[in-house]
Amino acid sequence: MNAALLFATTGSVLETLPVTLRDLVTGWLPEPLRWLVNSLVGVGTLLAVIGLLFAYLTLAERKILGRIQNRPGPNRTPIPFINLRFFGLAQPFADGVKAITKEDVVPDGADKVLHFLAPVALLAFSIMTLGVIPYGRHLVLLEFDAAVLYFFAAGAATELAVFMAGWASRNKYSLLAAMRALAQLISYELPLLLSVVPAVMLAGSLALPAIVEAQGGWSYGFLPQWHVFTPWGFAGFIIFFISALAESNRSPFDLPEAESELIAGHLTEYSGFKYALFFMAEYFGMCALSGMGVTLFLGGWQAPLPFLEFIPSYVWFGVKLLSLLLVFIWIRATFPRLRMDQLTRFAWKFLVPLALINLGTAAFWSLTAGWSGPLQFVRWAVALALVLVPFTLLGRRLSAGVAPRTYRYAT
Amino acid sequence: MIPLLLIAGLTLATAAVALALRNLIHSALLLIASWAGIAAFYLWAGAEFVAFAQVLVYVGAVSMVVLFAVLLTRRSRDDISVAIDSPARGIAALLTGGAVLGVLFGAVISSPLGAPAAGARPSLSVKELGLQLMGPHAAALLIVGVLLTVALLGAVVIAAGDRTDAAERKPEGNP
Amino acid sequence: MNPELLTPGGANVRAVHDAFHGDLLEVSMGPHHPSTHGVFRMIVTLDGERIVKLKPVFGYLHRNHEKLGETVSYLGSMPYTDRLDYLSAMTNNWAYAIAVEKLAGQPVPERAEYVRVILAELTRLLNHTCLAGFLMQDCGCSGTPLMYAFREREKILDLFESLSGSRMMCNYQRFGGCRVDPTPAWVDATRTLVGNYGAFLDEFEALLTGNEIIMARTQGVGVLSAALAINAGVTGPMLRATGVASDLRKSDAYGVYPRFQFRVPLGAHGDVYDRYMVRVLEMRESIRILEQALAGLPGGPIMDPKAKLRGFRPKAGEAYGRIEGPKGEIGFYLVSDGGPNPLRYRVRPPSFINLTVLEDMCLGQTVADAVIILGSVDIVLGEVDR
Amino acid sequence: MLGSGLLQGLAVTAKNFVGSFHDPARYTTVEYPEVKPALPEAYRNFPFLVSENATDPMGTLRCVACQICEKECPPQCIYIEKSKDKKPDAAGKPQIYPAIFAIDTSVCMSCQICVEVCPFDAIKMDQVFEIATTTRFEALLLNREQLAKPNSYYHGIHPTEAAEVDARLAADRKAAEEKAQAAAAAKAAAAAAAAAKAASPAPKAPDESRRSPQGEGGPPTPKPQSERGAVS
Amino acid sequence: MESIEQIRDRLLARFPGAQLAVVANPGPAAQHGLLLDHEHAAAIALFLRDDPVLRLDQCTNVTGIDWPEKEIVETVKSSVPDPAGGPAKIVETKTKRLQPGCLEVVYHLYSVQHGHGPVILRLRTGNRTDAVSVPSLTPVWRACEFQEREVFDLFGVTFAGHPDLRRILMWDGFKDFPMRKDYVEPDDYEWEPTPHGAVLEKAKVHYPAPAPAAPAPTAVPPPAAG
Repeated sequence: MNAALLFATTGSVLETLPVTLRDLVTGWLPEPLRWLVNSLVGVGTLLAVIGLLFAYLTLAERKILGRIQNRPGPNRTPIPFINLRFFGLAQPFADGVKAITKEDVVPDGADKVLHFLAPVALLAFSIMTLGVIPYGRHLVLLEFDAAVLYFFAAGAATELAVFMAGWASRNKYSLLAAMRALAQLISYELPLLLSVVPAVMLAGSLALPAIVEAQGGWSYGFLPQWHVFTPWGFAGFIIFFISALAESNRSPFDLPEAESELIAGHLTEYSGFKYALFFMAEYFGMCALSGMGVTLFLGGWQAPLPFLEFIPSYVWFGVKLLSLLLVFIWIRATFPRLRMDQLTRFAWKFLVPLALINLGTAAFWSLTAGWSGPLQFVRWAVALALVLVPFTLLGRRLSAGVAPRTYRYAT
Repeated sequence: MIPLLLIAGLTLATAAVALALRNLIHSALLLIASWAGIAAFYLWAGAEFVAFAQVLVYVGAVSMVVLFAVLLTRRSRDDISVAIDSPARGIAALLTGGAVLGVLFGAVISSPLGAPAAGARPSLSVKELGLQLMGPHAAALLIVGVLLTVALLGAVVIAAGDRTDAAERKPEGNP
Repeated sequence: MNPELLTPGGANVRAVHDAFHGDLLEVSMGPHHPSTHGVFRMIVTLDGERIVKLKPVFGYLHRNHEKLGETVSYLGSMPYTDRLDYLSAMTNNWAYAIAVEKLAGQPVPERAEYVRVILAELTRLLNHTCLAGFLMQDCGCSGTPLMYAFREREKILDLFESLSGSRMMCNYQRFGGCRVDPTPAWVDATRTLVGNYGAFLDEFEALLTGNEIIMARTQGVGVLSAALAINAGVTGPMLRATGVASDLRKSDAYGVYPRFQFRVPLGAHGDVYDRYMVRVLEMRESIRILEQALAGLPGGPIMDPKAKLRGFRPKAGEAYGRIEGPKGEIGFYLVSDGGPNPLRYRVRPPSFINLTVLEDMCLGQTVADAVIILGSVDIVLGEVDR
Repeated sequence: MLGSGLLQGLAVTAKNFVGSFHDPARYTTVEYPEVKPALPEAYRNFPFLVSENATDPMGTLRCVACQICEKECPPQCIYIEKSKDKKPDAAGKPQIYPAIFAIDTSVCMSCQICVEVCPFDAIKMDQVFEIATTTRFEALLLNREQLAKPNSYYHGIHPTEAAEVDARLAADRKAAEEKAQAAAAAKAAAAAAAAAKAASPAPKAPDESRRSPQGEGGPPTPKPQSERGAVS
Repeated sequence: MESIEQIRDRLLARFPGAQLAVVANPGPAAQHGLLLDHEHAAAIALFLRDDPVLRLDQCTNVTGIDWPEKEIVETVKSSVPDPAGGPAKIVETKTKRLQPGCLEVVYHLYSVQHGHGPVILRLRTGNRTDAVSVPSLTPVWRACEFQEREVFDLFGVTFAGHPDLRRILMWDGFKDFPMRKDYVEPDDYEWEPTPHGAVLEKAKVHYPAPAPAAPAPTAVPPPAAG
């Protein structure tokens, strides 16, 4: 008995620790001022945590990429004054100093205002998207009723910033690359939104904390009721993940910055801190999208097993977020790049139809929620069929002329 | 009250400057800023869903259409005639502008706004909004849906038009 | 023979011009472009994404290797041949040695012939592994296949270093044999390397060959027809990828190749994927040759005792000697007037001549494809510009 | 099924990622400044002149300034000036030595042809690869003093090769001595015969003397091949 | 594969007007060449490529060779009867003959289909100064396109009928032909610490007076940039 009690007590103390800390700090303030300071503290900690995550994400990316390629990755940067060198943990700060001190070259033909505004706007919009994700049971900065719509509204505005960057550099390559980036972002926004709709439909609300609540509980005692463990949820998660890869210009879709073709895409004319801002915005976007993926499909801050409830919810959210980010890096290390026309064809002819069909599957799933006993298997079978059959058909049509070949030999 | 004036002032300012600028891209971007101003209005009024929808639709997508249109149709800088070439045209412009202003002003005055409702704003959650849309306003929603699909299909057909000559543009398979 | 094929760019250049409309964008890729394998430049004319015209520009690494050959003795040219195709020094040395031996009628002992075959096949493994790495790097993999390829390449270079003294600039072959006799320890090290090279190839193919993105990016891209390939003097894996069974190890049967059983893989479509696959299958055949050669390595002298090192003056005459290098037929045409220096010292560079059809393969493709097609031709600028 | 190739690829990279922590074959980086790479014995970088012992390098240089390496060197980076006087070499015979022996290491491509063509094993390939310098000409031009290294150093870097060279030199020296003794014995026999003949009338003395000095001259020093290997 | 003589006879039969000559190769490689005249070169090449027996469909190598004027001294031994009835005296008369130089283009042809070769074609220009044109074989084998441009670039042989005759290795503004025997390279001498051999003369030109004939290896850097 006391074990459960122990779980409950320690769990709850840790659980509400951040909130109690904050109230401790701002408790003595008058009412309106406390609201302001509370939100400022919230924003401050969020930026600090996500900033550190960005810093060590760049290091993690280079070290994991290195380890996959049988080399150590950066391990030479010493901690400044005590020049103790272990695993290159000071590397992000060295990169930061380098980015700040590097000369910021602005081409004279460039449109100064837009050239400066582009990275700032991009970073502003991607930080805005972070505000609405529920990091823990009590850790939600903005409680909007239409939080999902807010998230994608801020996300959609990043295209504007990419266009500004491409246009303001007045360079043939960056304009061409900006056009490509826009085409890619727009064509992958549709499957991204469509893959989110089933999760909202099943959870019955656009508010993210409500969606996480809907994924609580465990069926048969151990299987968590996350959306990803349902046929439509798994398909939706895969489509969401692939579109998130494309939205944040990551590996198989990093066409705009394809070094082998258009040098550095719309970033060609940026250097110094503005270049670092672009990277920061890309990583923030990546964190935001994977945070959204975790919230919608992987059960947000829900614990995977009942007896693990005592570990605080924000830890679970952190673990899931990090594992998703590692998959981002893992994919970057393995896959080559798609060509421009293949990329858009993949979006319009494969992801969008699958996402639409997935809507149907989710509708069927929610209507048949009442079935029980043997009907459960029928329900699962039909749902699985609704997911797999279109996948194989569309997959076969997509890779029509492409297949491994056998070769003949001349003796 | 002050935030209302502030947002109104900003939106009008950006829209006015957008008209005055010679650089098309700058004016397009300022136009987009004014749309964001309108979204700020909705937010101030407490209608979050509409505000986010406005940002998503206008600042996200329509802005792209405007910018692409500006880019693709730009022939050369000097063909935008700015000066009024004849006095008659100038007077005609003033007249139409005045008429439109009058109509707008009349509508604003006659609308039963009354004193700003100091009472509780109607707490409108997304769920009720959905029910309303699917309930009494379902017909309007479906009509708009059909309209959009027709527009989309039209765009595809026109784009397909380009694709046919692109097909024959592709060389007959190099040897 | 369709005469249209023969004019450079052929009919399809004109057809492409007429149908296209809109203003063309001329892009100069190189010589400092990150994906042109060295100082090579292509002036590409684009209509939107499609390539309308592609003119290669050479000469950025031109050192007039052949004039140098005329001012230095026959032996003095040997270290310079390492610097032609600096990825495969051993086969360059062998091609030069075979040409001079044909010029002077110099016999070569058994053991030297076997060692030469072993080193040539090791070079083929090394070159094709590097090519696969570079090609995937052009496709966009961020360095992973390239690093695996270079990890294996280093093992082979260590063998070359412990034999000839230098990883890439081996200067190992002499007229009438080889400079250093491989020790039994070296032969064992080679045997272990060849033993587990197959495992590396399996892992490499598991990563790349079935990968849908690579198949989508390379299949049907940069198609080259057999007739145009033969007529344009294309040799090596690029020619075999179009289905033409032409391998000098079989047709010329030089050295001791007739004693080994090995097959010659042939492609069917002549596109970038076939060129990649033909090279991978060739690596597996090279492993078979290496196993047989290591097993049958005879004793005896490594160098013909009567071979003269200095004061080597072949009688007046000329000779054209060629071998199947990793990139194609590498040959040396030597004209001697009896003096210590050759009157004319000509290198037949395979990657330079394989570039003749680069424009034909790239027409109608996109810029991203042009990068991959150039990568699949496998050029090394030291040999292209000489 | 679409995507199976991609998953296979992911499996390979995962295997390499995990492998790089425990399998040495999948972690090949040598962290250079701290860990020096193990050089194979045959490794060659720039040449150096072999001197018999470390105490008096200039005195016991094996090089006899025959300038064969200068002619045969493809990039012509060796510069030799003969000495006017002679000094005794290891076998005690007076030999010319190089007054100036400079190698321009900015031109040398370490192809070791000079080692191959040197009939006296006087020049061998070194294994020092950390040779960065601050100036373009002076520091890269190694003169005689900088090039000379003792035979013991040579045994250090190329043990088997050095052993063969020493064995061959020792054999040559022994053969030279035997020939010298044979020549001395022949000379002694000839002198005895001459003495015997002196007792009787000595008409034939002059032609014998002409032949004998050649004999006395000891083993003919290997004439530097005159033909120019490399017509410049 | 037929010997070079058989090929020549078949060609003479096929093209009666052509002047063909077998150029013997004294070396042990015994790869003899066939000298073609300019008028029939293209036709003969097309025939060699399309003839079912030979089928030389791959031109692997195109090389230029520069034969400068050579003074040939022929010593003719003739026996002159001694007017005084004594034994006939052998008299060596040396006749100096100036063999005119020419630029020669050598084509190595192989057959991929039959696997045999090489058949070597040789085309010679009139002389080394003005008549330096040779018919181009690019219309017959596309392989010659780049290689003929290289021979034009390095030797100065203009190929009549070549679709795109430009310099390929040197930059377009380059005037001379580097591979000719009488080519004088530009005087871009860069100071060398140990000039000897050919470089020594250049060093003397650039550092005439103060520096000693061969600056001592440990000499101080040059007074003025060379």
